[in-house]
Parts: sequence; C-alpha cells; structure tokens
Amino acid sequence: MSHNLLLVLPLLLPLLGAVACLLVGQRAKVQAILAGVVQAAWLASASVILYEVSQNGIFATRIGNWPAPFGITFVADLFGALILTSAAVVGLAVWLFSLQGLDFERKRIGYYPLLLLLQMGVSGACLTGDIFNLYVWFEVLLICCFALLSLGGTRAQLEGTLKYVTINLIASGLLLTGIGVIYSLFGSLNMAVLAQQVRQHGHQSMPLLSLTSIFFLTGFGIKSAIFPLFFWLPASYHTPPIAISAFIAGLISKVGIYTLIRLFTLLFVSDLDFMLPLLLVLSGLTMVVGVVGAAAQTDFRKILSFHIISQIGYMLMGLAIYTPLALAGSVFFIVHNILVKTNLFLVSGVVARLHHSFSLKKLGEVYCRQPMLALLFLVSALALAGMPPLSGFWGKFMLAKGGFEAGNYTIVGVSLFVSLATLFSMTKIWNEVFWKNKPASELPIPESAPKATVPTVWLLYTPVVLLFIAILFISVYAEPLIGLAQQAANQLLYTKAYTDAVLNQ
Amino acid sequence: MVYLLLTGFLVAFAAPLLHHWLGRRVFVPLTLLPLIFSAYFIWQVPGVLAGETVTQSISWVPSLGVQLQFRLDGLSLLFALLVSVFGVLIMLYSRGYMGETPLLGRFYMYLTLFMVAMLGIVISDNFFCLFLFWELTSITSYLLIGFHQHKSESRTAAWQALLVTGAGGLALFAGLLLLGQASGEITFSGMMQSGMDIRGSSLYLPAMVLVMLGCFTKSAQFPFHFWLPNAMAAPTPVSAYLHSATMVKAGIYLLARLSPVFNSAEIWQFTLPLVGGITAVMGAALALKHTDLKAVLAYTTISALGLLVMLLGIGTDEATKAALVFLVAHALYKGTLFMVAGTLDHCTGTRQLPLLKGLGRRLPWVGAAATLAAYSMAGVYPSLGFVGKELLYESALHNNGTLGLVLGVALLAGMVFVAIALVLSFRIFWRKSSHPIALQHAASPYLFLPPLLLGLASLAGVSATTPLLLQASLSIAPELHTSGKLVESQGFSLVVQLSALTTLLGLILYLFTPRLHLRPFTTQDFPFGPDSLYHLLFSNFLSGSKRFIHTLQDGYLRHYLVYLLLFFCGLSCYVLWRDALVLHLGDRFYMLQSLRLYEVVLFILVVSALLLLLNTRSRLTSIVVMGLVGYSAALFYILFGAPDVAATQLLIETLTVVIFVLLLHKLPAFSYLSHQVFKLWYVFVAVLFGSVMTYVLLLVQENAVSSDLKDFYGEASYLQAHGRNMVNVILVDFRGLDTLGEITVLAVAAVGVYALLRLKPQKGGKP
Amino acid sequence: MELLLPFLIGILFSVSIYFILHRHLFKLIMGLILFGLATNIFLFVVGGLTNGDVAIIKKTHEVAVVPYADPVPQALLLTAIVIGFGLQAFAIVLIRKVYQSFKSNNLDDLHKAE
Amino acid sequence: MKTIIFSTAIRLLTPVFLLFSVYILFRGHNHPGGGFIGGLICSIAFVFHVLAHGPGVTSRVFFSVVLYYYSRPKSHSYTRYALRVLRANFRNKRDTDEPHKWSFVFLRIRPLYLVATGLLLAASSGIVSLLGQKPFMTSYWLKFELPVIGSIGTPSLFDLGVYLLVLGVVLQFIFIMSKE
Repeated sequence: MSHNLLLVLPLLLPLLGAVACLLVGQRAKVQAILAGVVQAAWLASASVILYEVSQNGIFATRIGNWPAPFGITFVADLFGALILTSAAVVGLAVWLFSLQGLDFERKRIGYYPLLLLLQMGVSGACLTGDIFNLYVWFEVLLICCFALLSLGGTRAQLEGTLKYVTINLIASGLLLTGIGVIYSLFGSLNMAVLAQQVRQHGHQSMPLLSLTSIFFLTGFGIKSAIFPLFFWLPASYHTPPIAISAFIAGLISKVGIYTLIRLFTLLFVSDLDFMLPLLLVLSGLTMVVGVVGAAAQTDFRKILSFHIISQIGYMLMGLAIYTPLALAGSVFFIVHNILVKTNLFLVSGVVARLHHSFSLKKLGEVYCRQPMLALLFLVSALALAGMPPLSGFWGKFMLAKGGFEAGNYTIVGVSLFVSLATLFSMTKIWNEVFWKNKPASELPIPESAPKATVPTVWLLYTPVVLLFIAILFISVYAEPLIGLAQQAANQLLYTKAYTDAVLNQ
Repeated sequence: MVYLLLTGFLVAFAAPLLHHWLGRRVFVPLTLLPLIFSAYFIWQVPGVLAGETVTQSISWVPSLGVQLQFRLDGLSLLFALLVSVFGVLIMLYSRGYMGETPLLGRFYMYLTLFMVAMLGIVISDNFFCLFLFWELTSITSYLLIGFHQHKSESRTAAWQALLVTGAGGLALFAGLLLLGQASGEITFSGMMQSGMDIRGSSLYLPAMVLVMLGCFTKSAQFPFHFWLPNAMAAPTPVSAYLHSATMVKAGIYLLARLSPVFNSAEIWQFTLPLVGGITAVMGAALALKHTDLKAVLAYTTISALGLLVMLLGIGTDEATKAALVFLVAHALYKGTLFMVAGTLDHCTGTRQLPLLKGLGRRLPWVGAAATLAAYSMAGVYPSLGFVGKELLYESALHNNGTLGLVLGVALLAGMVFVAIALVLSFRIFWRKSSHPIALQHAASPYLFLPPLLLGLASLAGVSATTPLLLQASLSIAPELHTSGKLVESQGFSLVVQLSALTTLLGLILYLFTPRLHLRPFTTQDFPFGPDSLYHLLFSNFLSGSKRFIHTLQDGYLRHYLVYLLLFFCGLSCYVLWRDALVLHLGDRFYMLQSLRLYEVVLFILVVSALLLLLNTRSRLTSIVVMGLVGYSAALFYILFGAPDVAATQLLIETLTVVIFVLLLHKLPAFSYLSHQVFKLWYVFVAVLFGSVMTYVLLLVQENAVSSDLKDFYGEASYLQAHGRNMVNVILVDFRGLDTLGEITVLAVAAVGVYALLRLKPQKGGKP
Repeated sequence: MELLLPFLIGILFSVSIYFILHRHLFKLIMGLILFGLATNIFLFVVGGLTNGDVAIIKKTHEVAVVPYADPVPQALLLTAIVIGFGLQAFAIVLIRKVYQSFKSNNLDDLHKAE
Repeated sequence: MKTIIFSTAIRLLTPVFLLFSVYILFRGHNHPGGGFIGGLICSIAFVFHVLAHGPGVTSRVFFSVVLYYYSRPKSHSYTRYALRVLRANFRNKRDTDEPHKWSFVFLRIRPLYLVATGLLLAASSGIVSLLGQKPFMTSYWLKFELPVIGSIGTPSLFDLGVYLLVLGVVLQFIFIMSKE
C-alpha cells in the first residue's frame, strides 16, 4: 500500500464514516453498523501504519503534493503511530460498549458522527507535521468534545461543558497566538523545518523562543490537564454517559501530553535548562494533586477522573527527565494508560448499569454477584497502580530507572508515593464497590430502570474483555512494546530521522 | 522450575472452575500441586547438598533487565521445601476448615497463587523477578485477609496490610533499582560474585535503607508490625500459612540473601539487632496481654521474627545458623499451633483463652499436636526449637559487642515462649477443669492430621534438616567455614545453663499468668502506638485531601481561570525578566508619522466602544456594540490588504449578531450581578494578561523575519496552482487540509447545536 | 498603526478577560467572543502588516509584484475566524441552554456537579 | 420584522443574492471570494428569508421537493403518462377530475444533508488524486478554461464542498434557533 494512501486513511475513514452517518439520518442502527465498520477499518489502518513505521522507519506524505515547508506534510513516526493504534483499540471498545451502554436518543442524534469526527481529529493530531494544522485538528477534537460532553443536555453535563468550553477556548487562543509568534519569528509552520532552524541558529532568537514555548506549555498544558491548569477535567469528565466519557477520558488528555512531548523534543529545545526543572516540578505537583484529589472522592468516575491527572504527571515526568529511557517510559505509559483508563471507565459503566449508581456509598457486593467483573476491574486497577507484572509496572519501572540514572531522586520518590496512593484509591473502590455488602436502604431498584438482559450484559462485557486482553498482552508480552517505546523515544530525541523523512522525500 | 511455576499459575486460575465442577473435592487437585512441588524439591536435595546450584533463565524483558532467572541454592531450597511441604498440609487443612462456601474456589485460587508467588520469591535470582513475586504475595495476602469480605474489620485489616506492605514494596523497589544501578548487576548471584565493590558507592546506603524498609514491613518489624495482628481476620489456614510460616519470612529471606552485601556496614549491624530486639521484646510482652488465641500467636510470631532479624544482624557463623534453625523451628511449631487454634475455633466456636478448658480428653489428637509444637516452642530437648535456642545463646556469648542486648532479648522472649507454650498445651488440653467447654462437633481428620504431622516434624526435624541448614548457611555466608554439625556439644556449659534458666523463668511466668490482668487489648491502650498512628494518618490523609481539593477545585470557574492566567503571565514575565527582553520602542516612533487619520479614528472608535460595553447594562446595546467592534476589525483587515479576511469577518459578525439576537435577546430579564468584592483583583488579572500580550506582540514585531513561504506562494500560486488569489489558493490547495479540518469543525458545530437543542433525553440521563 | 495596534489588542484582551471573569453568563459569552477577536487580530498583526498591495496576482503578471501582503497569516486567520465562529456559535447555544436549565444567569450557581 | 415591504424585498432579493454568491464562489480562485465567502453570502440570504418569513416557509420554498405521480393506468401510453407527470410537477397543475389518485413524494433537504454532502465533496476532491497514486489532495485541472468561471479543477470542487457545507451549517443554526 502506498504511503500516500496509508497515511491519510486514518483521517479519511472516520470522515467518510461520519458523512455516511449524517446522510442516513436518524437511523441509529444503521449508524451503529457504519460506525463499527469504520472502527475496524481505522484499527486496521493504524496497525498497518505502526507495522510500517516499525519496519521501515519514519515516512511521510506531502498533502497536495506540495514540498514540505509550503504544503502540509503528514508524518508517521513510532510515537504517533503507537498513540494512534491504542486510540483505535479504545475506539473499537467504546463503540462496542455504546451498542448497549448508551441510550437510544443519544445514539439517534449525533453520537456516532461526533465520535467518528473526534477520532478524525485524533488521527490528524497524531500524524500532522505542521504546527498550524495541529492546531486545526485540536480544534476538531475540542468541538467534538464540547458536543459529546453536552450530548443529552442534563444539568450536570451543561455545567461541566460550560467550564470545559471556557477554559479550552482560552487555551486555543493561546495556541493560536503562539503559532502566530512562531510564524513571525521563523517564517515557517512546518515542524521539521522549524526543528532544523532552532537547532541551527536557535540561540539568536532563543529568548523569544522560550517565551513562545510558554504559550504552548500553557495551551497544551491546559489540554493535557497538568497541575495548575487541570481544573476543567474533574469538572466535566464525570458528567456525560460512560460511552462518551470513557473515550474522552481515556484518550483526549493523552493527545495533549503527546503534543507537549512532541513539541518539547522537536522545537523548544533551546532552553531546556529552564524548562526541564520547571516541567519536573509541574509533573510532581500534577501527580500529587491528582492523587490527593482522587483520595477525597466518593464517586467511582470522579476517582478515575482525578487519577487521569495524576497519571498525566507520570507522562510529563518522562519528558522532564529527558533521557531516552525515561521518555520511552512516558511513551509506554501513555499507551498503557489509554487502554487501562478506558477500561476502568467502562467497568464503572457496567457496574452502574447493573447496580444503578456510581456512588461508592450506594454500591456493594459486586464481588459476589459478578465475579467476572470483579476480576476485570481488579486487573485493570492493579495495572493502573503499577503492580508487577501488569502494564503500569513497566511504565513505572522505566520512569523510575530513568529518573535514578539521571539523578532525579526526588521525583522518583514522589512518583513511588503516588503509586502507593493510587493503590490506595483503587483498593478503596474495591473495598467499597466490590467487597462491601450493599447497603440495605439502597436495595430497591427504581422500577423504570431498564432491566439488563443476558445479551445486553454480554455486549457490555465484550469491550471490557477486549481491553482486558489488550492490557494483559502488553503486560505479559511487554518486550515488543517496550522496544517500540524505546525506538520511539530515540526518534523523538534524535530528530534527524524525522526531519529527513519530512524534507528529503 | 519455570514450568512448575507456570503450572502453578494455571492450576490457580483454574481453581474456581474446578470448584464449579468438583465441589468440595476441589482440594484434591490443589493438594496434588504442592505435593508435586515438594517432590521436585526433595529430588533436588542431593544435588544442592553437594554444592551444586540449579539455574534456569528465560528471557522476558531483556531491554529492562527483567528476566525470569531462577537459582536454587541451599537457602532457596530450604525455603522452597518449607513452602511446598507446608502447602500440602494447608491445602488438606483448608478442606476441613473452610467448609462449604460459594467462594471456596476463589479461596483456593488465592492460596495457590500465593504459594506459587512465595516459591517464586525464594527461587528468583533476578531482582525484579523477586520483586514481581513479592508484590504478588502482598496482593494475594490482601485478598485472603479480606476473604470474609462482608465484615468491615476484615476489609480494614486487608487494606491496612496491603498499604503497609505495599509501601514497603515500593521502598524495596527503589532500593533494588539503586542496588542494580550501583552494582551494575541485576542478579543476586552476579552481585555476590562481582558486585561486592558497591560498598564505596554513594548509593550503597540509600539502597540498603530502602531494602531494609521493604523487609521490615513485610516481616512485621517494629514499628510496622501492627498489620500482622489485624491480619488475623483472615481464615485460620491463611494465618497459619501466610502470616506465620511463609510470607512474613519473605523479609527474613531477603535480608539473609543480601546480608553478604550489606553486613559489613555499620548501620546494618546496628539497625537490625536493635529493630529486631525491640520487636522481639515488644511482641513477647504484648502476647501476654491478649486472650484471643490467634492474637497471642500473632504477637509471638512478631516476637520470633524480631529474634530472626536480630540474629541476621549479628551475622556471625553461629548467629546465621541459629537464625536458620530457629526459622524452620518457628515455622513448624507456629504453623501447628495456628492450625490447632483454628481447629479449636472450629469445634468450640470461640478463641478466647479463658473459655478454652479441659479439651484433652475429647480432642486428644489435637492436644497431642499442640503439645508437640509446644515442646519445640519452649525449646525443650530434643526438639528443633531446643537446637535453635542453644545456637542463639551461643551466638550471643561469642559476640561481645552485642552480648547484653542479645542475651536480654533472648531471655525475655524465651521466657514468654515457654509460658505461652505451657498455656497452649497444658492449660487448654491437659489441666483438669470443672467447667470444660462444650464441643459443637468433633474434629475431622482434615482438622487434626495436618497439625499433628507438622508437630511431629518439629520434634523430629533436627537430624533430617541439619545438612540442608548447613548448606543454606553457606549460601548466606560463603566465607564462613562451618563444621558438619549444627551444635558443638559442650556438656553442661553456660549455654545449657542459660537454656535451663529460661525454662525455669518461663515456668514461673506461667504460674503467674492467671494473675496478670488479662483483658482484650484495644488501640486505645496505645494512643501513640503505630496502629493508632496509622489510623490517624489514614483519616487525616482522607480529611486533609478533602479539604485541600475542595479549596482548590471549588467549582467556581472564575478561580480556575485566574489560576491559569496567572500561571501563564507569571511564567512569561519571568522569562521576560530573566532574559532581559527590552523593547526598543523609541526606534520605532517614526512609524507614527505614517499614521493615517482614519486609522486613528478607528482606534478611538473601538476603544470607546469597549468602554461603552463595560458600562452598559442593556443586553441589546451590548450586542450592537459587539457587532460594531467586529465590523471595525473587518475594517482593519481591509486597510492592510486582506479583503478575503475582511469579507469573512464581516459576514461572520453579521451571523453572530443574528444568532445572538435570536437566542439571547429575548430571554427574560435577570438580575444584574455586581462584581464588587473582588473587582480590583479581577481587573488586575485582566490588565496583567492584556499587558503581557501587548508586550509580547511589540517584542515579536521587532524580531520578525521575512518568510520563504510568502515568496514561494507569490511565485507558484498562479503558475503551479492556477489561481491568482493567493489566500484562496492557500486555502483550497496549498493548505487545503487546514480547510478540511476547519469545515469539519463547522460540521460538528452544526451537529452539536442540533443535538443540544433537540435532544430531550429521559430524566437523569443515566449511562 | 503597527505601534498602536498592539495596545488595542492588549485592551481587547484585558476587557475580554475581565468579562470572562465576571459571574454573569451573558458577560462570559461576550468575553469569549472578544477573546476570539483579540486572538484573531493578534495573529493578523504578528504576521506582519504591509501597507502594500493585496495578495492577489495581477491579470497582467504571472507572479506577484512586490510589495504584497503576506498571504499566509491571512489564510491562517481566515481558518481561525471560521473555526472561532463554529466554537462561538456552539458556546452561545450552550449558554442559552444553561440559562434555560438553571434558570439563572449567575455563573456561581454552577458549582454543584463537582 | 415581518412587514410586507421587508418580506417582499427579501423575496425579490434572495435569488439575486444566490446568484451573486455562486459568482463569488467561482471567481474566488482569482479574486477575493471563494467557498467560504460565497457560502456565507448565500446563507445570509436565507437567514434574512427566515427572519422575514419564518423557517417553515423557507424550508418549504427552497429546501423541499414535491414529486407528484400516479400509477399508470393501462389506457395511458408511456408518452402520455410521462407528459402528464411532467406537467403536474413543473407547472403544478393536476387534473383533479381524473379517475386515478395523485400521490406524491415529499423530499426535504435537511441542512445536515447539505453539511454531509459538502464534507463528502471536499473530501472526495482530495481522494481523486489518491486513485492516481498521487498524494492526497493533489490538484487536477481541466485543460481548458470555461467562460466567466475560469479554469476548473479539483480545488474548485473542494471550494464547492466548502460552499455547501457553510450553507448547510448556517441553515442548521438558523432553522433550529428560530424555532426556539
């Protein structure tokens, strides 16, 4: 398959799928089938890209056949391909879950096209090599998130979405101004060209470059929910239905951190003496605040939401340590976290579907009634807490080792403390939701609530099991992914391969 | 060995299924498993005794140095045998104890998992391989302690055990990482051979402290001991297996394993005996205060673990041997006693010591088992415990540095052991009682055979295990020359006198125990004890985090915005200040000369419009003024050669005004909200942000470069892309992908608006 | 004008932030729109202002005659304006919905879901 | 707003606006204009129409197609049948005294369909080049130039897609909002 086609497939498939969904009107079932086909195809194309990159190195396509700085270039490197593939796995799982886990009305109006276009945005953000184009894909992501978060329009959703919208619009504004500054200073928008220029005569305009990096740090920092910028996340992620929040929570803030890593390894490398300690402090604070926030919550989804923040801290930590091993740790951690976090959200959805609540106080006895679910949760939760040999452990391992080797003992200590606190929260959920007896006062189930029939339950379980298998796979058979992550980190740190692929076609 | 472990895991995960098929007979295949293990390890004994080591290695994650490397030497084999033989008995005992519960399959699963993990710990050669199994034992222990999941104290105890051992596990993890980094080795055997020069490394000390922390938490050393008595909430087979015989010995195992590396350090020689001594004495003292059978056993276990740590810290030849002998002896007799306790609980329904009386007649075999174990516990000839005690005193006497400490601790602990051994055997079973407790049912063979066998082993184990123990001590301290015997018999020496003294003191203590004010012990007795501190920390962490997060994440959008704006402004200002980025506005004043009148008028218009906007309270006026500002922007674009942009801006502004009017104008009037309290603060933030943006813009203008893109588009736009309007050509051709993304945004906006206004889901909108 | 516009942009940013920090919902949406406008003009100005010709190649030529305005910022700006329109339209509708649903125009009433 | 003068003026002006917007669309490649501006002008025409007449009227007049037909009796020849159906549809004259019943299909062009079509057009203009093994969105131009419009190529198709999409989006906004 030619690279020209391959690289735009992840973009075009969801787009065409969304168009088809819009054209069939409000027939939810047809839309569901269309979306499912697209999900499978998307996963296939992403996997092929990943395979290609791992075999033949970075490759690019020049959109519109214009040479690199003048047109837009799509590049697939390992980092992008890994994120894309895990996004596709998650997409398939969430689609499966939505078949039974989402109400008919939402599916009828808008859910599928919005989800597909969101995936299109993810593809674009992962593959583009142009900084303004990146901004555009982020706006696609953003408005899809707006629409999905508010889909259904319950009060909580509206409140969450309003906060999300306001803060993210400001982030977008900062990004746009930052891009303007970059264009003004360098006269180019292509990231590979910019990378070359920064490395050749970056020091002349270095002060302004670090000033610019503040724009991007804030902008993408908001989108990836790092420490003093994360407030929109716990305010909004727990409000929509699980079929929506699982995808957004599992994926979107990771796309933000993906971009931060991309930019701070490719462009803003002239002022690392200042930036890396700053990022280190931010990552530590992000971790701790996230995990402390989670400890305070008593709602299944809110605990998970706060944990997203703390894990963003881990991902940032790899960037802040800035060695190949630590960066590889971040890459691995992102992939792991996309899968695990989505799975946990889906589990919470299944629990809520069967027991009609997200509140830890009202739930109980899942351990006895749904042992399978308990197992699925336990493994994912322990993976999140970084218990060996589950996937989180490998990420933690690489980060800790990288941190020790770089002499950053404090941050490793903090990260280990945070992983203990993560274990605390996860076992808190386990104790309350799975072990505890269900409070007697909560026993009567509302009459109107839909009864979960056998096929329903099966369909609800399928995506969880799918992700569970994926998690186990990268846990037990971790070496290939770790190898890929290390290659990806090398590609990130030694940008020559990237710039060559973009510029010397 | 690898296949052994693998089979173990498979069988463990199959346990629930097996239970489904076989019912209570599920114990048959699951007992077979440790039986096979035992057979395998016994088969390895001759080789290991001859000094060979069995190694096996499977590549797993080579890029991180995590390999499945296994190595069976004397020490490993000793532990492995302990774990697997014990496993057989526990599986049998569980058959009798657990009865019929729907979760029986899961119980066996966890128990088997634990057994396999424990075997993994003791045969791992790779650091991280060990760590993996180490954490697995923590998890299975958690699940087993919380087996009675409906009881709140079970859950709390399980949680506590997990958090304490988990914290220790993380310390161990960091310690192992540092150790690996300092020595460049990732296997224990490799480090013994070549990595001994890490003593000079600066990481040596932190690594050692971290590893010690890990071991202390796992082996319930002071001040981390408190989880162990609470863990007695687990079913008794679990207590017998995990919390007396095996898991808590994992820390001891690791300390022994690493002692060749660390024992030359002063801090090691100082800390281990001290912590061990405190633990031993404290455990012994607390054991006397309890009336719950399992609690008494738990505290004596803590005490014994303390003795072991102390002995390892002394590190001499005799001490090492003493530690090993005592370890085996303790595992055997304590396991027996726990099982006895479980049987009594099962048959009588209580574990309270004062109630348990006169059981010897009716439960003779149980009584026999208890008596056998008590012999060993009291250290009476010829039990294994006796040998252990002899060696203990010998090592104390041969080491002048720690003579006082060790002797004192050994005497105190030994005395208590004797007393408690008497209580557990004589008082419960054999002393005549006028009010014997009623039996609910007789003990089935499953309930008394395993302890009886184990009790016999503790009596007869001396000769059988001697060579293995010697081999094990060799693998701890390879440079020590050991003779072929454990104890050099020295006749009626000082050691024997001390031993006799201990027994005598113990006897006296026993006679006085009824007069000790026995009452159930609660945390209130020790308001500053570690357990209370743990709970204090726990609840403070919860309440503190609640307060903290409710202050930070208080639900007010404004506050969030202020944080992030200040973050941005602060960093920008810092960078501006650090790099001394100064404007050269003076050089550019000439540009003001080319200012055209209508530009100034436009400027003033916009500013006054904004002022009006700030002051108006009318919604309609606001909308009109907003439109005005938008149209002025369009005029700016026109002035600077951007007709396309201007037209777009004009049209879009019109549409925005229309949407505004349609949606927001007709809303009912709401109260006017003043902003007085924090007004100045918000004005400050707003002005700060505006100034930063202005400053940055002015600064960038001075440093702008001319772009290649502009030249290229100027040349190629018509010739290559067939369009004269460069902006449009860029939009649809050069950067068409941007436009594709952009129209996607519009499309999503349309869908989203439609869904938002049209979708009326059922109430609540639950998942 | 090059010297004046940055100040105008600064004022726009300040006013918009002040509105956004206001607890009145209507002011919030106005602030967001002004913020978008300010970023757009920022992008335009930072790309360099030319008093020269528009970025259109004359009928008589095959390549553009200097001086002409840089088309790139204009194209970016156009994209940004349209994207901004989409986002703002959604935000307006959202705010309208919030009005209806909460029966209030006070942003401070919106902190219950957390 | 619904004064007679206003609504009449709008009714007259709308076709002019529409023509003008199409003109803007096609000249955009060489002069100021293009898909966005054209689409916006066109949609603004409809916006005013909606404001003047209400969304129902606008959508009935411009965005719905009614096709009349009846089942052909044996007695009618194909030609005659076709002619009658055509007359009924174009001149909107139906012979009510006929023995057969007229039935009709009502096609409503929802704005979202326009949006989808626009998106599809824009995307497929890029896909064309993929078929020729060229990168996505590589432009193809016709060899000759059309009068008034100028040269035609895949970018023009793209622009048309943008035009339709913008139109659809704005219509969607206006229809929904004016119903609120």
